[in-house]
Amino acid sequence: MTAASYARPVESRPGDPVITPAMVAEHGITEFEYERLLAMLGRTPTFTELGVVSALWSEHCSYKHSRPMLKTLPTKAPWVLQGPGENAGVISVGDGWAVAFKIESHNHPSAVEPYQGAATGVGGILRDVFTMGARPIALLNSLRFGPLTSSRVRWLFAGVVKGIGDYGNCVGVPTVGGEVVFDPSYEGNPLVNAMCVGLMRESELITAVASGVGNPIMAVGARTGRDGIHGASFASEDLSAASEAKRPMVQVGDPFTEKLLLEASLELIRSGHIVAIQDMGAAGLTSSSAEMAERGDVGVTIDVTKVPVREQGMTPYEILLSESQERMLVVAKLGHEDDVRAILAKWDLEAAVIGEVIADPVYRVTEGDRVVAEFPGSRLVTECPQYVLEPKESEALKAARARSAHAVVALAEERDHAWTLERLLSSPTIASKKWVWQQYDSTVRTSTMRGPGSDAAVVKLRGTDKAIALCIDGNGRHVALSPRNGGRAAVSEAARNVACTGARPMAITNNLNFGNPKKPEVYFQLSEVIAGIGEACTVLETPVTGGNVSLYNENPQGAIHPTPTIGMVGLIESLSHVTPSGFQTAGDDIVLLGDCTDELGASEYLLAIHGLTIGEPPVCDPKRERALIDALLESIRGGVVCSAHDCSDGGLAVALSECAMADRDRVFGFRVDLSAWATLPHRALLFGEAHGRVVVSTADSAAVRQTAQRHGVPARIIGTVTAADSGAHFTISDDTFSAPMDWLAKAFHEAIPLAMDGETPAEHAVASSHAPTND
Amino acid sequence: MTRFRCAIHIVPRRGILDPQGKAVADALHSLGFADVSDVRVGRHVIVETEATTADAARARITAMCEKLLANPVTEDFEIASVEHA
Amino acid sequence: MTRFRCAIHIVPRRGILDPQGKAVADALHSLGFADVSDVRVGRHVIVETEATTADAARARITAMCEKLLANPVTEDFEIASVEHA
Amino acid sequence: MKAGIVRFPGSNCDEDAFHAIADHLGQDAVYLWHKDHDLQNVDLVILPGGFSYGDYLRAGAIARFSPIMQEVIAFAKRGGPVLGICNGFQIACEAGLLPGALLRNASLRFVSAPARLRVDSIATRFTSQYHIGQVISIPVAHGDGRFTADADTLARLEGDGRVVFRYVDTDGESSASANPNGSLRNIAGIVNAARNVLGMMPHPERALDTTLGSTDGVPLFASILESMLAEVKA
Ligand SMILES: Nc1ncnc2c1ncn2[C@@H]1O[C@H](COP(=O)(O)OP(=O)(O)O)[C@@H](O)[C@H]1O
Ligand SMILES: [Mg+2]
Repeated sequence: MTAASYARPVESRPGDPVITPAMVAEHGITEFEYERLLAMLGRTPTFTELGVVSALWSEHCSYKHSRPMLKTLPTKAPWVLQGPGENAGVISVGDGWAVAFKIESHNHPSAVEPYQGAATGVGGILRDVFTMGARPIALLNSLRFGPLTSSRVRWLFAGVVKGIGDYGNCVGVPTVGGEVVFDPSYEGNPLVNAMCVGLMRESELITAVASGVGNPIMAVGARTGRDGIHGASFASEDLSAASEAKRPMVQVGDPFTEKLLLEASLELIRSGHIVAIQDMGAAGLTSSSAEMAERGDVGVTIDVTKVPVREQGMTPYEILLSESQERMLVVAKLGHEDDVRAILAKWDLEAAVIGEVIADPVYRVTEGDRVVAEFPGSRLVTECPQYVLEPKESEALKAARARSAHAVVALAEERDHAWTLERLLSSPTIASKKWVWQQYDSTVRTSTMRGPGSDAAVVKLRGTDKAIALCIDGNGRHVALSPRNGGRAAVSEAARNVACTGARPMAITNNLNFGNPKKPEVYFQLSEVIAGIGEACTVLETPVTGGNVSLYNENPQGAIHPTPTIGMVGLIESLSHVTPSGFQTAGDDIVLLGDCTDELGASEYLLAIHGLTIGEPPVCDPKRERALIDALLESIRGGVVCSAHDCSDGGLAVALSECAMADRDRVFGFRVDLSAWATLPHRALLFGEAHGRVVVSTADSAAVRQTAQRHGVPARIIGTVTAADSGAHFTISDDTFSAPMDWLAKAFHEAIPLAMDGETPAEHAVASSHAPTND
Repeated sequence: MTRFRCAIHIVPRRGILDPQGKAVADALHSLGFADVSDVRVGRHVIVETEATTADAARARITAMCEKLLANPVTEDFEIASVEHA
Repeated sequence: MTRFRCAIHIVPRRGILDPQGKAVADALHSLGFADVSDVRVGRHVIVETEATTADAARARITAMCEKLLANPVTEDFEIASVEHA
Repeated sequence: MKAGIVRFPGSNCDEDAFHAIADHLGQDAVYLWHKDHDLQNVDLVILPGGFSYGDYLRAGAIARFSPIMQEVIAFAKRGGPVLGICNGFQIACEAGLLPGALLRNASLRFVSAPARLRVDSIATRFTSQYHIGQVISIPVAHGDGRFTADADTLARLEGDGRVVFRYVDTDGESSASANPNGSLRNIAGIVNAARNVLGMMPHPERALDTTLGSTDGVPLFASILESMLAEVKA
């Protein structure tokens, strides 16, 4: 077949539409890009070729606006086994064990069909991890929505949560953590980022690099249908009427088939019958085959008539661009095809030879004997233009940052700080997310030592005395008001969170959720954030092993806050180091590591109480964070830390309250004296979000303070843990206030259930009443 | 006003993956029902509502389907019957 | 052998709590469909199968329902239609 | 003792069950593949949690027809002990090994949380090591856990003391607020008339390790082992 199709010229198929400028534009290809395409081909592309290029040169697959900046990120460390460029990053955790992890976004699909959009997002990230040879052992997710006062937002929220839960629960991978933030900037563009973590023996690592001329290329798993055609380019456009029109192309997930594919893929990888495997994710067969060929610097030829399809009469264009879920592309060893088929058959799945690796450097697609697309080798991937634009900071955001937080006039009620504290605890962004994670199976696989609700999740590595700590963090509000600092802060907060559980931060994956990069203001945010992430990762020695970029998260009303989400993996050397975030024993001292400042800008306080996103965000200094983490870990390993919880949204007052009543079955009280900072504005002291702070409870405060001093970290005893009935008690010299714990706990634990009460549980049926068009 | 019992069929749109239908078809085959060529699983919704006439009831039901009962992204609906309850 | 398209209704047995029906009824009320008095949600299954006659097809479908499609403890089924496909 | 853990394609608590038997109980454990007919002379069969065949139609509806289940059903009829956990409970009901059915949670939401249970029968080979009325904490994680049966069946279950576990509140009362899924009579677990098949929605295999929280599942596995040893002696 190959030999035959060699000589043949590329033909367009009977019935293919003729290429017009309008059609080129409709495929999201600019005139400049089209010129490059013509130059590369030396002729007009066929309709099929146009489709292929539109997918591969889409933002999602080509990273054309971000790749140059991403290249600046630190990616190396002795423990990094696989950095960016593969389906997932991989680090060594010792004893021959390795951890694979990756984050991926499904923002645009979830905005249109929250249940299926979120579900298929989880499916995609699971495949990215098990195609590396790792068994998925944990899932996390990072979500952003508008305010819950909107019925459409409640529908999106309920649907996304159910979609994530139903998929992960069925596959049997525990969802152990994540974050949910509610902010007006996400009203039209919810964010759904999913992270998966897998475990493997170092020796089992496999990559998606095609090799071995003559080796067969096989399509494995579910059949190909007309799902999500152009999903990739869809994810690269502003959400608009245009994408509304693409709704029928939404993909439907099948978690049961995913579970079969997971078991079959791991068995395949261990069997030695294959040389490479990759999931058919965004842009399906096209991107998986082209990327594999490019990585291996070989040619491939694929015959679309050999691809198992779900529907009759599918065109090459459709087969190449279909985003049907639960499919894999495999390069098998020549002669091992039947062994591959046998393994798939054991799991009731199909495998079909659809092409082969060839010597001449071309990417060729045939329909039987007709050549319908042919590109000069890896240039199909490499020729995609990379754009470097002129960054320019938004004047509006500059002005917002310039406004003084201290000039904001306090409400009358605020004279009682307890009122403010209660309001903050019931703000959905701060309030308990139990309503969410009760729908996630977090304990399957019996390895979850700390699940949702902890600063970071802790999953033990069976057969060792070790555990890994996992979290996702990213504060878009801080980033919007100061992008570079915000990039540093996102990484630092993630590192702080894993350290609070007793883990050494090891490496990150990241998801960059931004607006339209062609706008200089957005491009500025992107470049600054990436620089900030790089700075923090260098100082904290947590290299970037991978990630994902989601751009064009905007609608006619405007763009989202620039939102990098950082997925952090930390290593706990001994199970005895695992540390809870909540108070453990009445009578323990409460020590604050780090210092309080008058930084109130960009705080949740300003948003929740005054509806403002203004001011200079707290400055994040990675060197100080590094010292804090080192001091904290030394104390934890010394066995003198009973609990550790970092200060973030809502500041010190909220952090203390969470330590006391985050576990509603085990509520404590506390009595603190903050007079040492009496000169600071009390709002800033109580609710400011200064970085580099951790609330520790301990029976040996002397040891904790000595260790901190040795690392040059401020450490002060601020009070004691008490019994629940004595309530929360604050003293700032002559300014004192207190609150009953059950009142604070009610605010914290019931805010989201109340907001969602009466919301019809998201069957996919109960959908369209809230669809954008009807809003 | 009279009361009508209305039956609605909501089925996955052609071309959209129907994992439930696929699972049932596979099961029927393994149970020996080899003649089964295709299965699709949707929802059968029975709504009892007051209306002045059958046509009025039908119109209301159509509105309910468009606003709530059927997912316009993935499903088609059909009003199977409108009868006096 | 000819091909038949058969439609089956599987509904929760009366007296058994139907939370889905209740949720949909509540949602309809909150959307202003005040006239709705009752909602039941069941499954609508479409099976395409080969058979010699319509009666033969009907017999096969009944067997499928009894064996697999409906749960005798909690559900009732009804063959709504058997048509040439 | 040798325990067989049935492995359906969509089982996902099979490894946890294996781990419970092999590592916590120190007994032999083998997997029983759903396409096989060989029970490998096991003394105990565990139907683990998961989504057997996707469970899109009805939890357990398809699993009951698998080759291995024909052997498990025969094994149970011979009096062999069978423990059905979560999806295993659903399958046991569909297969007619236990009465009733497990329907969609009344909340229509999946529920994953530690559940407080009261042990209402210790006259079973699975619960002899608890004491009657003991309140224990064991995780639940399911979307279809609402136990339902007709009035006669319920009366029989209660009358014969076959309701083994019930969802209860902090005072040990089977209140509505303590019921995570809307099960009739707050029923969390039952045995068959011959008392050799136990079905329960909570996951005892997830409650065996202090570092993971509760160890209240330990007596259940200890009871099984004890009853085996007793049989061997007799
Ligand atoms: N923000 C980022 N930082 C570092 N690497 C990234 C980032 N975004 C994407 N990458 C890398 O680019 C490669 C392609 O991205 P990926 O999301 O895997 O494509 P796809 O969505 O097709 O799976 C991956 O190796 C990924 O790790
Ligand atoms: Mg990928």
